[in-house]
This record gives sequence, structure tokens and C-alpha cells, in this order.
Amino acid sequence: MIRFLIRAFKEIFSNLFLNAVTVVTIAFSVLIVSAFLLFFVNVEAMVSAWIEDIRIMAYLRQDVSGDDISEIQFKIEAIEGVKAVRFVSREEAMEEFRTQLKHQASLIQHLKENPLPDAFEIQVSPEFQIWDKTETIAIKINALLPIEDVEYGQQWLERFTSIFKLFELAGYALAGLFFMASVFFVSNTIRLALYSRRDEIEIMQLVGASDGFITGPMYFKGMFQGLLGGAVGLSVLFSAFSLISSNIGQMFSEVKVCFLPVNLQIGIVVVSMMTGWLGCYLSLRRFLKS
Amino acid sequence: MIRFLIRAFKEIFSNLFLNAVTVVTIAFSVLIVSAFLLFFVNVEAMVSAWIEDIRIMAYLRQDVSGDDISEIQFKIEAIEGVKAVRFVSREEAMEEFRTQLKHQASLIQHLKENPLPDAFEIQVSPEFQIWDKTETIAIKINALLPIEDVEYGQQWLERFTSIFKLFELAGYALAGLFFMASVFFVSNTIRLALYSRRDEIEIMQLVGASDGFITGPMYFKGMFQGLLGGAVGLSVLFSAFSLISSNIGQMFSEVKVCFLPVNLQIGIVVVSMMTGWLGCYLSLRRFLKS
Amino acid sequence: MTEFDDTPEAKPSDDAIAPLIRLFHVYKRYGAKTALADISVDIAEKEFVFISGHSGAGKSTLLKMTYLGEPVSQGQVVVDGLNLARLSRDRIPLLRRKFGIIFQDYKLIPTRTVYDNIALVVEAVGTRGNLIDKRVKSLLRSVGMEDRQKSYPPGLSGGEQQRVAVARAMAGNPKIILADEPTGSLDHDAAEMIFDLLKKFHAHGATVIIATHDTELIRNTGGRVIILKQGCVETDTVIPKLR
Amino acid sequence: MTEFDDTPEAKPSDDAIAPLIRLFHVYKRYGAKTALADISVDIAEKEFVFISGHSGAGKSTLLKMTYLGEPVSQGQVVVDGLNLARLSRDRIPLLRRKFGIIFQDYKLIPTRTVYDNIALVVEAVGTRGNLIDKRVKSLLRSVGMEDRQKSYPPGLSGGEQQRVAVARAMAGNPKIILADEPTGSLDHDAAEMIFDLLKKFHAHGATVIIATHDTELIRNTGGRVIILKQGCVETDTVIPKLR
Ligand SMILES: Nc1ncnc2c1ncn2[C@@H]1O[C@H](COP(=O)(O)OP(=O)(O)OP(=O)(O)O)[C@@H](O)[C@H]1O
Ligand SMILES: Nc1ncnc2c1ncn2[C@@H]1O[C@H](COP(=O)(O)OP(=O)(O)OP(=O)(O)O)[C@@H](O)[C@H]1O
Ligand SMILES: [Mg+2]
Ligand SMILES: [Mg+2]
Repeated sequence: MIRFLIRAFKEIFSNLFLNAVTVVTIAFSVLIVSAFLLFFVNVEAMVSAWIEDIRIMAYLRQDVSGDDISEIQFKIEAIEGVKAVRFVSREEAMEEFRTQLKHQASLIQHLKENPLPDAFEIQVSPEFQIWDKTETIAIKINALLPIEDVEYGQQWLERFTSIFKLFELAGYALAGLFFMASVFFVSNTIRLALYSRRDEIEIMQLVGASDGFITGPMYFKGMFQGLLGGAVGLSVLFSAFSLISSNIGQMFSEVKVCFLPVNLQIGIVVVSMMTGWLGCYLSLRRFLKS
Repeated sequence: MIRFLIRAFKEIFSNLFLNAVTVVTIAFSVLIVSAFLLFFVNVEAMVSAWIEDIRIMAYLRQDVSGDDISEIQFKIEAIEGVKAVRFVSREEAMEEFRTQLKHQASLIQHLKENPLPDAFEIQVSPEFQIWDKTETIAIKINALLPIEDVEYGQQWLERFTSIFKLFELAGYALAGLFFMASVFFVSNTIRLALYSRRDEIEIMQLVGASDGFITGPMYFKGMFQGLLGGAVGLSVLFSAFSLISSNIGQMFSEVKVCFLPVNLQIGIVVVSMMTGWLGCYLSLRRFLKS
Repeated sequence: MTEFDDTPEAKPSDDAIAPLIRLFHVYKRYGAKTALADISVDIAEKEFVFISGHSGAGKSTLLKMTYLGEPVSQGQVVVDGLNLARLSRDRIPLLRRKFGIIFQDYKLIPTRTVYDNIALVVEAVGTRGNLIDKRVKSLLRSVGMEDRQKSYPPGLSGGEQQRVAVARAMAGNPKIILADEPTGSLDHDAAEMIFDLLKKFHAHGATVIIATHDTELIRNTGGRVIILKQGCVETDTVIPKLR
Repeated sequence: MTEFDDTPEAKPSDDAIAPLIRLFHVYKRYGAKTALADISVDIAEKEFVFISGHSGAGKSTLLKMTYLGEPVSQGQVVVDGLNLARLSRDRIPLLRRKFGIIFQDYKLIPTRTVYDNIALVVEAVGTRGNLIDKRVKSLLRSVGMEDRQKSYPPGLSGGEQQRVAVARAMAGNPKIILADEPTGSLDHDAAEMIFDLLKKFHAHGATVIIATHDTELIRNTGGRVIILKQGCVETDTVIPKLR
């Protein structure tokens, strides 16, 4: 065991140039994937927070009484995808309207009677904040008898959520591409680095070393490089992030960015180690066979 | 010359595995950078088109006459960053307002007199559509005497443009990172592939081959691989793009995506060739010296 | 005890029939080229055998057949009870450890020191950690290379590399020594030293097979000589010691 | 014309003073190890010189000094009017083309065919395209390897590789042939053939320097012999031809 570790560390220090190159490659790959994830996760979080403001307004008929109101509220709350329902009386609505209007406020200055209807303001769960799902909810609400009309900014929402959906789609596709490419780069670099050592492996086989004896230290090295590269990549990202986000904090006080969740960080390092192993496996399989 | 080409092509076909690996690496790198650019360029274009809808409304005092109006319009048009100015008469405003209101339309049904002011609708040039610049314009307009008030959705615009600015910033940073990483991956892969041939280079030097004789075919190969890899990467991206965008065309009729501009495509291929050359240069410099 | 006669008392009685190495109608083809054709040779335990022949006659190839350096194209090879045709991949190291091989091109690992090149074998055969160092050093001393242990093979002269290769071949205390042109890069004195070493190993019970075109060496030593010609056995005979 | 006497009429009169190769108090150190110490040797044009000595004496290192295989640590080397200390990097190929070198470890490119290994040199010295093929084939014929031109070096026997190395050394029609143990891997017949080839080259006006520990070969041939011992010149003398 001690001899194994000695050999593994000789392995690591024997060709510092190739090993450094491999670690840098891994670090860069991890950086690519995780930087994109960071970017994507933050944009998504921001936009989601923003979309959350979207409400469905359901206007009641003029003749609906107090008891019916709570019954309807109950029914609406039961609809799938509805997160919260708030009753907005016609008086409240008038007040809101008055504050909303600015230059047109003079229009309603002299009104004697309140012509606005009672209404429900309905909040939609995040996973239903896609245009067609929101629409489904709206239709269901509209089907309730005492509801006169439903309003949910169709135009705007449709456009925005479709763009956002596209954005998400493209983001996932890109993340997938980056991940694949990274695995390729890393395993390939390790493979090329080992390629120049196929003679050495052949010689070791000829003098009677078992496959495990030959490859053990190499696998160890591959995984160690994966660990190191992953850690370096994440550290660089974190440093860059800290630097930038403190500046952001000053420039854009409203924007709140956050780093990748710890689970994801651990996942990235683990995948990076596995890729180190994979690179070894791919090349060693070739060399050992031949 | 013919002999040079023969040697260059022998060079290319002599170690198909290593050469294929290199081309795939280049293709992947090009894919990463260009896919991200494609993503970014499209999102940016969409959001920009969207922001373009932003208008500054400048409300006139009640007592401003026709001659003054054209004078003021002239002054506003002279302000830096103003793209277009449209006069909106109080009658037009009333009409617009009426269509905007839906459930509250009853409010203004019985109005005898139009209480709305005349106004200018001001379009801002794209490069001024950042919150602070828009604000500057608004303040300038507000300073004009006959203007009573200026409205430009401060809150919303501030928030949105700051996010967008951040998005752009992060996008550029990522693109830079991806570009650097790609150059590193490509030059490094070529370097590692040549690494296993340092003995060959040494032997050629020992038998009296000049540096140009040795490296000429290798540079040729490096650039050829860059060309090929770049072309493959862009082709794959274009195929994926065509596939996806035709689907998008059906799903999101409003969204218009476009591929990278031809200039950029050519630029990418050229950079990819230069990187191929660079990879050769970096490793050959080492091997030739020693 | 004479060293080059295969005296009966040197063999345990139950092994008397089965030779240590048996090649039975072995062919080796590289594409269209036939390197070995219908070779049948038995080599008993503790024999000391020369294989000779012109350049390209098949000497190195014949040796390769015994340690699976290349697969046999046709025929059977049995080494120490192992039928090589039926040997599973993971038992190949076991086979190889029966051999100590001095390769014609040495096959030292250029990126490891002389010490590590030898320690590798010492370790691979399962020597206890604290004994490795002692063993490596004594091996290097026996070939006169103890002061070069930290050198890398490319920094050694041709003859020095060959001596390291000899030391490595002996590192695993193998049953069989295969020596492919073991003294080709050595001057007379060094060659004698290496040759004495091989004879000492033989005296300790190892089987030694030497491929060489150095007819003088063979004539001076005497013993069994297998002469190959274009991939076939031309003669397989015992010649007397000259001096 | 006797081949191994440096007869005056073989030299142009104006070159009479300047030797083709002059080593002047040359030292070569590898770290603490001194491989060559204070070597002063002149070799005239068209000489045929043996360099001998024990393994590790410095034979290969001495040859390396002449073609800048390694930089000199101290002292001066002049080859055909070029002072190696003042040779700029881009003129090294010019120097190397004066030499045809048979390396002790052959240094064939393993990933190129035998044909390409030789064509490379033929082409590098600037042979016209349509003559390359003819030249390569005639070279291979002269070492008896014409039927192996499509093989790769790892697929050749040791002796075959050595013969290819000899053919390559002659490919550029060099002024000087450096042969480092050129017959070490060859049987007697093949060695004789290669040796005859070297003598033929010499007869055509080349300077030939052979590093070898094969004392028999030297004794059989006779001529100038420089014997090295631990990096110093022990003797530099002309011995008579034996037979
Ligand atoms: N891997 C290979 N591919 C093709 N041919 C080969 C291969 N290995 C050996 N040969 C051929 O088989 C023949 C026998 O080769 P081998 O190496 O056994 O010769 P040898 O007797 O050892 O010669 P030498 O004394 O020169 O080392 C040679 O002609 C050689 O070219
Ligand atoms: N690159 C190097 N680094 C360190 N030491 C070296 C290097 N090259 C040669 N030496 C040492 O210099 C000495 C002379 O080496 P050289 O190769 O000239 O010997 P040689 O006379 O050719 O021996 P042989 O007959 O064994 O080939 C040897 O002791 C060798 O170990
Ligand atoms: Mg051989
Ligand atoms: Mg030497």
C-alpha cells in the first residue's frame, strides 16, 4: 500500500509538464461548465422572480353576494396550479386604480358611483407560469358561473414566457453541449498524455507486471488530477464571482446573484474525478489490449 | 512544392487516430464558442427589440399653442439620444386610453370634456436605452418650459435594463472565457499530439533536415486541421440550429432567431486555423530548441 | 558438475519427460512474411542453449514465442506446464515472471531512473518493501553500474544500457533467462563479465537461452547450439567446449 | 591505392594544413560526470579511423562532438572549416549534411516505412524529385534490404534495422561517415558486407570514422586507431593490416 502510494506520487511528479497540462485542462473544463451554469442559474432565478409577479384577475358579476364569494374562492383555490387567491373588493380596486392613473386621474375625480366589479387576484405556482398552462387555469376559472371575465395579460405573458422557455431550452442544450465537450476534452487530454507512454506500459507488461500494478497508480493519478482540476476550476470561478458580485452589489443594488449550490459543486468535482478516471480507462484499455 | 504537399498529406494520414482526435477537439471548441455566441446574440437581439418599445412620454401644459408645439418638438429632436418624436394630441390619447381600459371603460363613458393633456411620444436610440442615459434624456426634456411632466416607467426600466446590462456583461465575460479555453484546448491537443513525435523531430534534425523542412508539413497540417475542425463545428451548429429553429418557428411564432452573421463565421474559421498554427508553434518551438 | 551437459541428476525424476519449454511445430507469420516455419524444439530445465543464425533468421522471434511477446501463428508452445494457447490474459504476467529477458533493444523505460527500472521488476514479483532497495543495489553492483543508479537510460552509453538490461533480467530471480544478443554492445571485458554472470545464474539452477550471432563466443563456450536459417532449424547439436 | 594510409596525393595541396575535423582540448561534462577530458584529435580528409575503448569510455560522445549531437563543454571543434562554437542555429542542418551517421541505437523513425526513412534524407539534401525513388532503392539494394522497403522499423530484426541505418547514413552522399558500432547486431557475413560498403565509400573519397569495441575487426583491417580510456585518448596510432 505504501509502495503503491509511492508509485502513484512518482507517477504524478514524473512528468510535471504533462500533468500540469492535464490539470489545467480539467480546471478549464470545469470552469466552462460551471461558469455557464452559474450564469444560467442566476438569470433564470432573476427572471423567475420577475415572472412570479404575474397574476390572473377574475372579475365577478355585479350580483354575487358575500357567501358565494367565499365559495368561489374555495373553488378557485382547488384548481391545479393556483398558488394563492386574494379577494379584491370594488373599493380596493378603485383605490388601486386611482393611484395607478397619474395624468389621467382627473378622469375619475368627479365619479359618484363606483363602476368597478369585485375581483379575485390569483397567483399561479411557478411551474404553471408558462403561457399555455396559465391559460388553462384562466379558462377553468372562467368556467365558474359567477365569474364574468378573466384577465391575465395574455399578449405580454405569451410573448415573454415563450421567449423565456426558449431561453431555458437553449440553456439546457448549451449546458449539455458544454458538459459533453468537457468530458471529451478531459478524457482526451489524459489519453494523449498517456499515449506517449504506451511503450512504457508495454515494457512493464513484458517484465511481468500485472495490469493492476501498472494501471493502479495511473487511475489514482487520473482521479487525483480530476479532483485537483475540479477544485481549481471552482476556486477560480468563485474568486471571479466574488470579485464581480461585490461590484454588482454596488452598481445594481436591486440584483441579487448567488453562487452555485454546494450540492452542485460537489457534483462537479465528482464528475471531474470520474472523467479523470474515464480518460485513463479509455487509453489504458487500448494500450493493454495491444 | 509537390513533394511538400506529399509530405504534408502523409503527415495528415500517418496517424489518423491522433489527427482525428485533434479535428474533433477543434470542432468541439468551435462549437462551444459559436453555440454560445449564437445563444447570446439571439437573446440579445430579442431583448433589444423588446426594449425598443420603451418610450418617454412628455406631457404638455394645457396652454401651449400649435406653433410652440412644433418648436418644442424640434428642441426635443435635437437632444442627444432621441431617435424619433411623435406628437400625440389629447384626442388620440383619449382614444388610446379607451381601448386600453377594459373593465374600467365604464368609468369614462359619460365624460363630456377631455381632461387629458397633449403629449410627445419620444423614442430613444438603442444605445441610450440604459436606465441612467434614458433618465438624462428625460431630465433634459423636463427642463423645457412648456413641458409639464415626463413619464418613462422609471422603476420598470431601471430594473430591467440593469438586469440586461448584467446579462450582457456576464455574456461577454463567458464568451471571453470560452474563447480562451478553446484556444487552450486546441493548441494543447495539437501540442500533446506532437509531443509523442519529439523523437522523430530530433532524428530528422540529426540527419540534417532544416527546421522548415521538418515543420512545414506540420504547420500545414495544423492549419488544415483548424480549417476542417472549424468547418465541422460550424456545420454541426448550423444543422442543430436549423433543426431547432424550424421547431421554434412552429412553437413560438413570435420569436425570430437567426444564425451567426457570415463575417463572424469566417472569423471563427480563421481563428480556428490560427489556433491550429499556434498549437504547432508552441510545441515545435520547444522541441526544436532542445 | 559440468555446466552445459544436461545431466540427468539435475532434473527431478517426475519432470524427466516434460521439458521446461516445448515448441511443437510452431509457425510465425507476419503478413506474407514467414519468420518461423515448423519449429519443434524442446528445452529441458537447467539447460544452457545458444540460438544462432544470420540476421533475420528468426532468433528473436523464436524467443518471443516462449513469453508471448507475439502470438504463435500455428503450433503449440508449452512453458513450465502452461499451454500458451490456452493461457488467459490475466495470467500472462505469471508466465512472464518465469522469464528474465534481456531484449535486443534493451527496452529500458527512458523516463525512469536506472534504479526505478530495476526496482519495478523487483517490486512486481512481490518482494517485501524493505528488501527492495537492497536487492536493486546488489543487482546493479553485479553488472558494475552501482554508481549510475540515478541516471536515466538515455544518459547511458550503449554498453551501460545493456548492462542495466542484464541486471533487470535477473531482478525477478527467474527460472528462465532469455538473452537476445546480450553482449552485442559490449567490449571484450564487459562481455566476459556479463557472460560469467549468466553462467553463475545457470549454476544456481536457471535455464539460460542465448540468442547470438557471435560464433566465437559459442565456440569458446560450447554446449547445445540451435542454428536457425530463414525461420527453420538448420542444426540442433551439442558442440564441445574449445578451451 | 592503399586505402588506409593517408597518402599525400589524396589531398588537395591547399587543404594540406587544415584537417577536416579538428578537436582541440575538448571536454564534455554531463553534470558531475566527465565523459571526455582534454581530447585533441585531428582527422584529415579521406582518412579511415577507428575509435575504440571500453564501454562508457566516450566513443559515442566523441562522435557527438563533431556533429553537435551535444554541445562541447570546453574546447574547440572545427569541422570542414566550420567552427562549431560559432555556428548559428539555422546553419546546423548544413553541418549535419556533411555527415552520414550510423547511430549506435539506429535512430530510425518508427512510424515511417523503411523507404520513407531513407527518402527523408535523400529529399532533405535537395535531390530532384524524380531521382529520389531511384536513389532510395539503390541504397536499399546495397544493404540487402530492397524487399523490406514497406516495413516499419519495429517490424525488422535488430540486424535489419542496423542495415537500414547504414543505408540512411549513405543517403546524403556525405563527406564524412560516422559509424557507431555499425556491425554490433550483425552476423559475420552481414558485418562483412557492411564493412565492405564503408570501405567502398572511403575509396570514393569519404572520410570514415568507426567507433567500435570489436578489436578483432580493427586488427583484421588495420589503420589508424584512437583508443579512449575514461574520456581520455590512451593511444592514437596506426596499426598494420593483419592479413
Ligand atoms: N513485427 C514484425 N513484423 C514483420 N516482420 C517481422 C516482425 N518482427 C520480425 N519480423 C521479421 O521476421 C524475421 C525474423 O526476425 P527476428 O527478429 O527473429 O530475426 P533475428 O534472427 O533476431 O535477427 P537479428 O540477428 O538481426 O536480430 C525478420 O526478417 C524480420 O524482418
Ligand atoms: N546524456 C548523458 N548524460 C549523462 N551521462 C552521459 C550522457 N551520455 C553519455 N554519458 C556518459 O558518458 C560516458 C561516455 O558515454 P559514451 O556513450 O560516449 O560511451 P561509449 O564509449 O560510446 O560506450 P559504449 O561502447 O557502451 O557505447 C558514459 O559513462 C555515459 O554514461
Ligand atoms: Mg534479433
Ligand atoms: Mg557508444
